Amino acid sequence: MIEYFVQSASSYAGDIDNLFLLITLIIGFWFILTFGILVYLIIRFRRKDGVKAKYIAGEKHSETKWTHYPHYAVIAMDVVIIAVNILVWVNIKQTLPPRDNLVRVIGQQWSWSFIHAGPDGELDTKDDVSTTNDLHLKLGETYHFELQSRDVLHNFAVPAFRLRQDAVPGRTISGWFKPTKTGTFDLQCAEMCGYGHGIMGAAVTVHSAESYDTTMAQIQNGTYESHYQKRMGTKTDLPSNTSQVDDEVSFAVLLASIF
Amino acid sequence: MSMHGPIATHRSATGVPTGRLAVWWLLASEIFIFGGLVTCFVLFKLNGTPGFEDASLTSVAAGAINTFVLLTSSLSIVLAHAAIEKGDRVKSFRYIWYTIGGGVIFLGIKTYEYTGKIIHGHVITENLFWSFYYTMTGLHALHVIGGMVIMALISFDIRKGHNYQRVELIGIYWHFVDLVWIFLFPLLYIANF
Amino acid sequence: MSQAAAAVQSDTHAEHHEELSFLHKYILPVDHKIIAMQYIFTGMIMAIIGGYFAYAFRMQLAFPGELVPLYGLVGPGEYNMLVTNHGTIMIFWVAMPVLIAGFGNYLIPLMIGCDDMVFPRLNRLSYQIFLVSALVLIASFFVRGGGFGGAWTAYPPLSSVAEYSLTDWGASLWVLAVALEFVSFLLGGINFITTTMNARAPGMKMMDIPIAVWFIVIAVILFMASVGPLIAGAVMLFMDQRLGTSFFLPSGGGDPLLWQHLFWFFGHPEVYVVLLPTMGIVADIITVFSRKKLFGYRTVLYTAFATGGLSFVVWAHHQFIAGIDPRMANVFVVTTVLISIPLAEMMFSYIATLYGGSIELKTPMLWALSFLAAFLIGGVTGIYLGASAVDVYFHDSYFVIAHFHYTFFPITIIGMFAALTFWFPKMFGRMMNETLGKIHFWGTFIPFNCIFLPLFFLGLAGQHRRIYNYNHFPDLATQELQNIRIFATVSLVVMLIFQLVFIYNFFVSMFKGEKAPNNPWNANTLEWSVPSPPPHGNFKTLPTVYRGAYEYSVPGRELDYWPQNEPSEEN
Amino acid sequence: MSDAYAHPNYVKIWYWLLGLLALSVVGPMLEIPTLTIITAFGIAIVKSYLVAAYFMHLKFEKKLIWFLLILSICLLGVFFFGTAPDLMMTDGDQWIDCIADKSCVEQRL
Repeated sequence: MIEYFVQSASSYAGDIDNLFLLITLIIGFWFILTFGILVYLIIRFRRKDGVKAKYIAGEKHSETKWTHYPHYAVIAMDVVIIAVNILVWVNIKQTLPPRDNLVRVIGQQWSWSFIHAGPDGELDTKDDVSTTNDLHLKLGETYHFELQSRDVLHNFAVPAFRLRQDAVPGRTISGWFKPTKTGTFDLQCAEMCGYGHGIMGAAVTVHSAESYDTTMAQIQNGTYESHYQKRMGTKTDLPSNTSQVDDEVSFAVLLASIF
Repeated sequence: MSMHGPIATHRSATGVPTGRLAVWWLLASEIFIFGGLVTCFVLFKLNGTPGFEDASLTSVAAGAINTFVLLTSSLSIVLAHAAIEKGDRVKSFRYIWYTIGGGVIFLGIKTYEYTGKIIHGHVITENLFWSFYYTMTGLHALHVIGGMVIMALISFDIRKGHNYQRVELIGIYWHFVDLVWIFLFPLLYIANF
Repeated sequence: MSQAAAAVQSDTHAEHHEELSFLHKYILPVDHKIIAMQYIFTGMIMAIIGGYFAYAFRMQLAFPGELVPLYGLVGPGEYNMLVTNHGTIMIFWVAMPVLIAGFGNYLIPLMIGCDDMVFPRLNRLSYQIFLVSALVLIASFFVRGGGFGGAWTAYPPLSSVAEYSLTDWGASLWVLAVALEFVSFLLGGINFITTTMNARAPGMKMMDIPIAVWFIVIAVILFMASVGPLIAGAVMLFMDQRLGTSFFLPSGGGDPLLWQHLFWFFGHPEVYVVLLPTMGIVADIITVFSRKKLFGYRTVLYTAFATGGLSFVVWAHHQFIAGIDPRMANVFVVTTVLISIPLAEMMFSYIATLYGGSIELKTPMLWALSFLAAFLIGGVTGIYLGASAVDVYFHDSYFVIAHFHYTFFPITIIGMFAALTFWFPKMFGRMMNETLGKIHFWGTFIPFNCIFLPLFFLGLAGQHRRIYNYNHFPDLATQELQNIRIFATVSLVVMLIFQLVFIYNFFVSMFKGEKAPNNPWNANTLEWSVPSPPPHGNFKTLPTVYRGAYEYSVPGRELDYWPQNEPSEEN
Repeated sequence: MSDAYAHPNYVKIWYWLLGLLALSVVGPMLEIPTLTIITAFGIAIVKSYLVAAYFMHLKFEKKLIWFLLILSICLLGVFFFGTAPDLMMTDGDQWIDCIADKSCVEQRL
């Protein structure tokens, strides 16, 4: 269901989407059931002259079973959700699989800096490649990230990767992801970080191996053209003002856009 | 005792008089305020945050004397309560003022301590230990001052012969202030491990 | 107690004191009903401010960069200030004063059958502190640098360092206002609890207390038990801002996460603090309008206890990805998902109450039922966010916004309208206009869904919160998503316009409405046994209670209601 | 509103408290860390029990009040253990002061 709105471009995006779907099925069932009963009862027991309401205290077992049995079913489904959720969570946040590559992500008011580990796969060595607002990744490699913040809280969020992690000043937070689709995706700061929070974006580009190497070479010899700038350049005049928004947006179109 | 205020005030479905029940609830919420601060302090201390070794710079003697002063003032306010229950207004009035005197001595020693620390450069921003030191003792001192003011008001009230039960209420509050100090004393003065 | 107050109140209750001057009756009242009105009206004025803020920033989102009619240009800093203070106002200055302080003050003494709160002057003081806190908050919008813009959660270091937030005094006044507000509700809360514990009418056993009173008291207890650490935290934050300490600054050895824990240790119980009063009010309304005994009074009560207890061990689900220990997250997932159990049981009991009833869809009943329906959506979508792995995707996205507006809007706005329309005859002695009431209901409820249902889909599309203009994020700047934003904004404007109907109805009915009898809805609880509006001192003779609050349609009785204070006939 | 309970001998309690105070001051002088903790906090707990039970008359109070106070302290315990895993993990060494660091100030709008 999430893929319909956002591409899934990392190895664990599917897990999260499936968990989302599972929960949707479970709570959808409960929601429709409960809502249906609510509406049914309201219609069925509307006031009629001469019909007196029943006197039910809801204290006897024969009465309480109507709320208790569904309630046990809720518990059972809760257990399912918890179990599946913990499996997914342990996989994506709690354990770090062996890494192929490393990147340091630094948030500051209001831009992102990325330090790519370079060919040796270690940070703080001579072959590190630093960029601003442009993260370059190689397809299919398991990345570890070291997340830091220079000032306030930021949040390193890439919706296409289903990745979100707060950057907390004073500590380095590690995590991992594995891009599975080439292309350029939005990187957001998803934690309130002050005046410029609304512009604190960056571009994540997932390359095939050759294209990655060319880009890295370009960055190092100075001929690189920022992907983020390019992306922003083409988008600056999208529905930024009302004149661009179709004046005749019909109600049907609006509804259609929702579903 | 004369009946004023709404009838509601004089009901007691729990068996605990309303005033006392309210004071206990107030203290329960105070436990959370001081408890929150103490919890944060302990968390930082156990974490080995730099600066907490400065606990050795606080004067154990001053802290101990202050503990003594507060314990003694607690005794005098509870004696004031015992006296007023026997109807001895004069004695109770005197004991309340002993307690206020204890509060004054406490604040005096506190001021002396603060001055000494600030002269030696241990201001509130020096490190986290001193931030906690001034915040916790400062908040405590505010409670002491508040208690003293209320006590003075009550003392004149009972000399005129009404609201005797309030001696017990302010007493319970004062003991709580004492209790907080009993915990602040080892935290800030003794436990410099 | 001062001589004046003593003189006024020491005489017997049969004689009332109509000679109170305007000043003492309305400006410095000790009467719980007048204080309740003060809270409710202050809350409603703040709701208008909060709604106006919502209008301004929604307009900016729908038409970025355009002048907002009646507001002006919304820049990034202003946008932050608007969302921050919208959240703060709606929770602390609307939900809390109206639902807890307002209706708590009004209902507790009337429903438990006593003449006033146990500490009337403490009650007045807590309102005055509350008023000061509201004024301090409003003042914070006008200081240099503007109002605080660091989100209502005020995470440091953004909130604690002026160089980061760029709102030096705005942030400090915000913290001050919130702290004052907490103190006010602490004092008020002590009053509520002791009143209910000690001042119940003779014969009123624990299980005869109306659910509304029970739930307000449980909410207040939750508030008192959770707010202490945050008051300590607010002191620390204020010192960080003004004295330069570093409780929350890593450079000085502090920790920003500490504030998050302090805040959410309060912040999560706070959700139930505002939820429970509405739940209680709704219980009273649905029993009256379906002429049914509440299904499983004890069960409902115990589920509230369970919810309250559990609410203290779930707070870190707001911080799953905030850099906390991932292993702790598992513990909090379990507790968070478990909290659905008592709430589901409570919901089932409410719905079961309708079974076999004789449902009359008067305006208060419509509000109460719509609360159940809307809160159901809010409740079930909470499961997504309680599951940590899904929260990785949804944290700080519009899904969260949609979820908590589906809880807070029903709680605050729908709950407020339900209670106001239900007790309006008692408060002002006149009936509200039913037709206008229903127009207002549908004009609020339908646009409400149109505002917030689309936001779930924006959240699914990965749209994050608190962004003044999505054009900076190419994936989010598509025309389809923009259409959704415009749709939500237009719905909001429609909803706001329909509130004029309510304001008109409210004030016209207050002065020109049909005179209300003592018990217009044929309800059981004690407040309906006194004249509308109740006189100072409430009861001519203080009542004695003979039975529970929900004895509707008792077999063998001619009337389908049985007031709590009516002696049984067989004696 | 006089409650019918006998007043305990307050002065005797006070002697006990002073004795414990002396112990808690002397204890740390032996410079054994474990003993310091025991004397400092163990005695604080005993002292607070004495004050609460006798001076505050908790011993003669309804069980309700005990319940209230113990519940408060338990909730603080919950807060402590929920928060401890996070605050105990602080690094603190990756911190760069942005206000001092000119390069990121320039980045601002």
